[in-house]
Amino acid sequence: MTKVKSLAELKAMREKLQNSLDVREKSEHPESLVQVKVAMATCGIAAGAKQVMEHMMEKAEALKIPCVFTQTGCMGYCHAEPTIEVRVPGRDPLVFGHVDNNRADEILEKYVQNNELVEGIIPVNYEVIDK
Amino acid sequence: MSKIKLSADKLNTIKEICASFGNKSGEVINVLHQVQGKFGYLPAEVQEAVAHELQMPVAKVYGIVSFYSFFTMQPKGKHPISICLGTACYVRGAEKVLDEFKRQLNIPDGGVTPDGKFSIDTLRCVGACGLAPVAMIGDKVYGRLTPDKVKDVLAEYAE
Amino acid sequence: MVKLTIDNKPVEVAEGTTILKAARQAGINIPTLCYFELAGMKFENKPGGCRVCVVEVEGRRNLAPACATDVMEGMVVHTNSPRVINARRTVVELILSDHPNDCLQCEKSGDCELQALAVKLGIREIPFKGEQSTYKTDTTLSVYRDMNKCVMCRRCETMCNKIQSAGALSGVNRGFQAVVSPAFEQPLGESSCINCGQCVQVCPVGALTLVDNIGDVMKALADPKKTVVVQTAPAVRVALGEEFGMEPGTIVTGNMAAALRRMGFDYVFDTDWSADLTIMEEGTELLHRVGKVLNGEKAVLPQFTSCCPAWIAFAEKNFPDLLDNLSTAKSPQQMFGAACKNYFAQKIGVKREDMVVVSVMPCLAKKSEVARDEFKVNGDPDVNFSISTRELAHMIKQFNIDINDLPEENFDSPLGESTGAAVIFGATGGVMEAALRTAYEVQTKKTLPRIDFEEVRGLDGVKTATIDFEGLPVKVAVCYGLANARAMMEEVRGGNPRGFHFIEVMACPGGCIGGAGQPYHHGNSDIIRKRMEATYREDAGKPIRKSHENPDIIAIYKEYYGEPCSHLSHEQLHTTYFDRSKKIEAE
Amino acid sequence: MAKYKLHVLVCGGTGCKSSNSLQIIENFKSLIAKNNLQDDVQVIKTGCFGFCEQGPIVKIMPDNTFYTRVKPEDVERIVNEHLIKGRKVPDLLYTNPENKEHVSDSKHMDFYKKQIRIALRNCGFIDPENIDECISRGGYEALGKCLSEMTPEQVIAEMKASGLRGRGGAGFPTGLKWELCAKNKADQKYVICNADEGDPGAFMDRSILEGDPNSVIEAMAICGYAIGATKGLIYIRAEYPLAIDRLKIAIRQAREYGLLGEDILGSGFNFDIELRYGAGAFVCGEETALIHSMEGMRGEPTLKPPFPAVSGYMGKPSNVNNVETFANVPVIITKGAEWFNKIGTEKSKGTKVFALAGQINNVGLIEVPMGITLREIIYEIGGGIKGGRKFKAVQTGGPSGGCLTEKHLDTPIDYESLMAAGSMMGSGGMVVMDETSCMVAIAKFYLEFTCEESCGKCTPCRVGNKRMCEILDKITKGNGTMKDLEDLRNLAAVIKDTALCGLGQTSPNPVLSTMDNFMDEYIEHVQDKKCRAGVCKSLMSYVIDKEVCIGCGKCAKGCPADAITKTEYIAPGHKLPSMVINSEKCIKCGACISGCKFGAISVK
Repeated sequence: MTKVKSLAELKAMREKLQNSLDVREKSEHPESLVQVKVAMATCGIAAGAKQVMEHMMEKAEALKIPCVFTQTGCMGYCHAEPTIEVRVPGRDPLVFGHVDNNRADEILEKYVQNNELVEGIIPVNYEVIDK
Repeated sequence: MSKIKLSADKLNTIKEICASFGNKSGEVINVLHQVQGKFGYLPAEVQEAVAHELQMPVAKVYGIVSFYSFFTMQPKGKHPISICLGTACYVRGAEKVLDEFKRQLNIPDGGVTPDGKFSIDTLRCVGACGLAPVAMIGDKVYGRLTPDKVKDVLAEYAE
Repeated sequence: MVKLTIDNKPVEVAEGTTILKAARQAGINIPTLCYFELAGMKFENKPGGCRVCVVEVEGRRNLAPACATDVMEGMVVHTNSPRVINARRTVVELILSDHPNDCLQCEKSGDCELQALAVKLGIREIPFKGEQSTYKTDTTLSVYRDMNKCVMCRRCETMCNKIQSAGALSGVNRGFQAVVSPAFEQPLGESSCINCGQCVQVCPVGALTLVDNIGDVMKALADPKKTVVVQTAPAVRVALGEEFGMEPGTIVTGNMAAALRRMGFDYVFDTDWSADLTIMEEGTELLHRVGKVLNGEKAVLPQFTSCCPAWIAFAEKNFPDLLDNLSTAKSPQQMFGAACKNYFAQKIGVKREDMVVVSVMPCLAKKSEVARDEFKVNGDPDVNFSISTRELAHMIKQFNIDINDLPEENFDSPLGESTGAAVIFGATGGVMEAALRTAYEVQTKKTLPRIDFEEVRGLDGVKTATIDFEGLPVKVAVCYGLANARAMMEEVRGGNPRGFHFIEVMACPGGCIGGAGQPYHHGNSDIIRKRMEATYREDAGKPIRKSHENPDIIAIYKEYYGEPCSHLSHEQLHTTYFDRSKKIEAE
Repeated sequence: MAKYKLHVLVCGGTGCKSSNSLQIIENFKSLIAKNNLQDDVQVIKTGCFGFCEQGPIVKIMPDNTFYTRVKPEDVERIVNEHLIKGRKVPDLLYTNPENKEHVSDSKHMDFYKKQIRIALRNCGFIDPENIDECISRGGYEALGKCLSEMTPEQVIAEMKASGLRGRGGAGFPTGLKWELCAKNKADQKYVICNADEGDPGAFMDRSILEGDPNSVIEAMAICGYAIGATKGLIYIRAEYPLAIDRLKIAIRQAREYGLLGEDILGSGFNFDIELRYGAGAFVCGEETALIHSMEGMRGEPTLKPPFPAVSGYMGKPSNVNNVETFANVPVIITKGAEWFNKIGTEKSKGTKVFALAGQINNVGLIEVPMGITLREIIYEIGGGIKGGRKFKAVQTGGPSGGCLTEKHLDTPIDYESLMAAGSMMGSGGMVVMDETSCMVAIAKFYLEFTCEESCGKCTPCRVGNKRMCEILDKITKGNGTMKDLEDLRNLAAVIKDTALCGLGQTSPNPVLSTMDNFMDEYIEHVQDKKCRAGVCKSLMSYVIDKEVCIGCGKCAKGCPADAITKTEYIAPGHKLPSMVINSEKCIKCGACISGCKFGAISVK
């Protein structure tokens, strides 16, 4: 290991390392972040949910949107997979269906950043996922 | 001239350990930790040898050994049983567990079974209070013990 | 200076003074138990453990130990408030609750600091009943231990380790089981103890006492077949009076001789006589060694004195490689025994086995010395029994003799005549000074220009000097306390860089006058100082002050030994030493 | 670097480790590899989560799933369901003891709700054996800030302003302690970390060292910078092998990064740390005793003054703080005294870690703000009394503390209020007792501890505590008198007033506080020869209800003392004669009661 020679170097090192703890750091206070739940049951994975989730994570990072991504079981919208639930602090959660990479970008850029409506919202028929 | 006899092996081990601490008398506690780690206990002749190497009175070495409960002059059993009598364990019935161990093995607290297999000691808090009452056999921790579990625990060590 | 109030008295003392000392300056004596100090002699035991000296300091949450709490500006101290008295009483009651109530039989009775405390506090019952310690008693030839009486003041431990560096005793175990003991709680005799007995001298209670040989002496006195000879050591005469209410430093040589005679000793002789003999032998030995070196031959230097048996035991146990540095001359006690049972017994026609030699010593180690095999002929010891100054006082009291009423009498002849040089053997530096007086004159064949060697006197633990032997600088050192001796030995082991020729070692603080067999000084170093002053006063008053001028010594060489370090004197007056160190051996 | 989507945190603290958590980790790793999830899921062995009662704990992030009492064989289900399919495994989730509901998100667990984690901020969150994880949480930045932006005086001023007080016992202000040591000029000074946690029932220091050793190391270096010391020593119990290991690893890694050693962070400041091992002596928690022990002597306390700040280890100025105190330091430096100052009460700032134990549902380690009430701790965080029994007392401060009762439940906890209530903060042991605990026996339990651990140096502790213990023993055996109670009080007062060190001065607290709060129980033992809790064996007798006993004889077979025999009486409706207990022979072990299926045996 190389020695850390100054506070600045230490801080730079932290920046670099921070990613690895990101997931944990964010889950400490998820209520203040954008929470994205991806349905990752068999049907979701089959429909490409995993790939969409990865894409969305990268996009969020690029847009510098502090997001926390969790995977969840089947939400019951198998017809619309991949489905994701997005909860922006201060707004009601929305569930989007048929999410592909493009729609994922849209959700982040339009809905999350600017609170514009995006296609594909599935009417919510429950209060909270995963209670 | 009075002679104290010790096996060449043991003497060498003691010399090595003392030397690794620079033969400094201020390091005696560290030395005793390591020596006990090797031999399991600290009989008189071992303390004599440590005192000799560190050039300090053997009375002072014994003063230290007899002060700290971690040090012992008695060899322990092959499977030393330590029952925690910390507060958390105590209020959750550790005494009854201790009594049961004593009854099963027919030895007192601090005793060793005649075959040298088990010995019983008590200690204060291993810091596993969530599992109270707790006993340790060797390095293994047994938690949430009750008197009726004792027999089964001992059975694990049947040969 | 710091101003404070103690029991409503304004007191002004130097900064860094303890409450205890400040109170003493104000005439208020706060009781203590564990605290012990030999002022000016670098011995202080201040563990703050007994808690007898607690006092109330206004504004402080709990009581403060006066022995270890420094005064502060504006402090308001109460040494006798109800809270303090209750605490002090309770603490003493607690100590007594684990202490045998056998004061009547206890050797310490009347001299016991705990007993005095109980009296002072008016303890009438002990409210706390419970477990009592049950230690086995243990004895060496000098020291008797009954740890059931131990109050954990740790004075003995401090003495044994810090002052004597004997390392025989340590605090062991903990809690209620805590006690001061040799390693593994083995008998003291199997430890590194050198029987100096200083632990006994400082013990406040009867936990450490001397081995009482009064009974042996009484039996010999009662036996008509025995010729009982007594010798009294130089330091005894300046301390014995204290046991009879005299001022410390009172010289009772004549009264003592009279008392011994009244008690039935057949011959009352003086160890001072053999001290002069010792100077002749030891001084000659030194001159031989120095002479050899001056001639380019090999000889072991420095030479160490060999009068002190605790020191000899210490050297044998700790420095087996340096035993050749010890003078081979026996101690005055043993020279006396040898001369008495050979020369004198023959002279008066008494068979050796019908003669009993008793020594009165300021020392407890002497009790062990008499039992050494080298000092026996066919099992018969040269000195049969050694009793201490305190035992002699007890005997005199048993005989119902008040030495204040006795006339001053002389010692018997021929082993009773002595010089001032022998008298000062009792004080640290005395042997050195006596040896220098003789060695100078023998070596230079000139009369000393001044007889007092002030540079080796006084109560310092270590003193060094260079004496000019007419162009030959003789380097000497004097020390007491075996920790000081240990440092000296290590220096010698390291090549004797300061080039000493002769080193005097005494185990006890201040030399034999502070011996373990002397009346208890209870930490008052003024007592030791006064004994020392008396010693030099006695010396100054003596008509002859150099050993080689003692007519009886001159006579015995002429008549019996020939000359110092002759063949016969080697046989009778010199000895050998043994490696008694502990060796760890691999099997 | 792989970007893990899921983090599986498995507790590797002593408690969970002893219930097989290492095997759990192994199973996770192999199953994750088997399912090809190694790029998505990271398994981390962390320090203690605090919720030891429910261990071994597995926490899955980011969804904060909290699995309790996980067994190695449960891992397969967690991997298949949760990691692969995203479905939580309900029966492994923490169950709320009141409404029996599974709580899927640890944020909703009462146990964690009221906690504020400063000292424990990294425990159960990072891998303590990987300094990178600590650094990514901002570790060593406080040290960097001190070295590059603050003077030692400013560091001390910040510490003083924070109001942090020693977490090991009496609560001496930490900043002031540093200042006293800084003022003394010497060629060498020492920073000493007291990790000789000895209170039976307290294990926060161990947990911090196991879960976040780097914070303590960083704090010691900060202290070294502030007081002018270049050497640090950690005095740690030899009975804490895991903490020792983790410390060694952390020290090694810190040295490799140059965060210990020479010229730290290019500042020219040198500091390094060595370990010293305790050997089982409670009194070594007292700082002078600790120092003597480190010097290779018997751990006997000596009088203060001189304070260690003037003459400590090897006669050099030394600053001794305990683990938890140090663990607070980096946060104070990073977030500022003002931030810290806002937490807590007027005189006691910040948080305190308590080891919650005894007859309480949620045994574990908690960190709460000063000023919280005992009621909140016991009933909200602790989940109430086990088995729904009645609360009787809570013992705080270990052998130096006292027993508090119902009437103290709503007192905000801080150093002063606990002292006023006859107890003390101590190192933070908190043992909850219900009506099955006898308060006289509890007082005796603590006194026995003190007697065993007394160094024996001073009379009040060596003999006084022994006598107190003997009087208590007499009372629990039914031989006590009213005079004994009087003697006990006087003795307790004198010991408090005269003992040499903190151990002795506080040793009567358990007796005094139980006498103050439960005098009726003492009097019952003395006058009625009765122990209402059924603990004091001598005051109990076991009896068989001859009408209920069916005469099966199981009790007689199980009786170790052969005290149970057949009578000639056959109760109506029974076929066999009933059994009877010979009270002379009975050793009151209780074996018969636990063996009787018919409830025929009772204690009177």
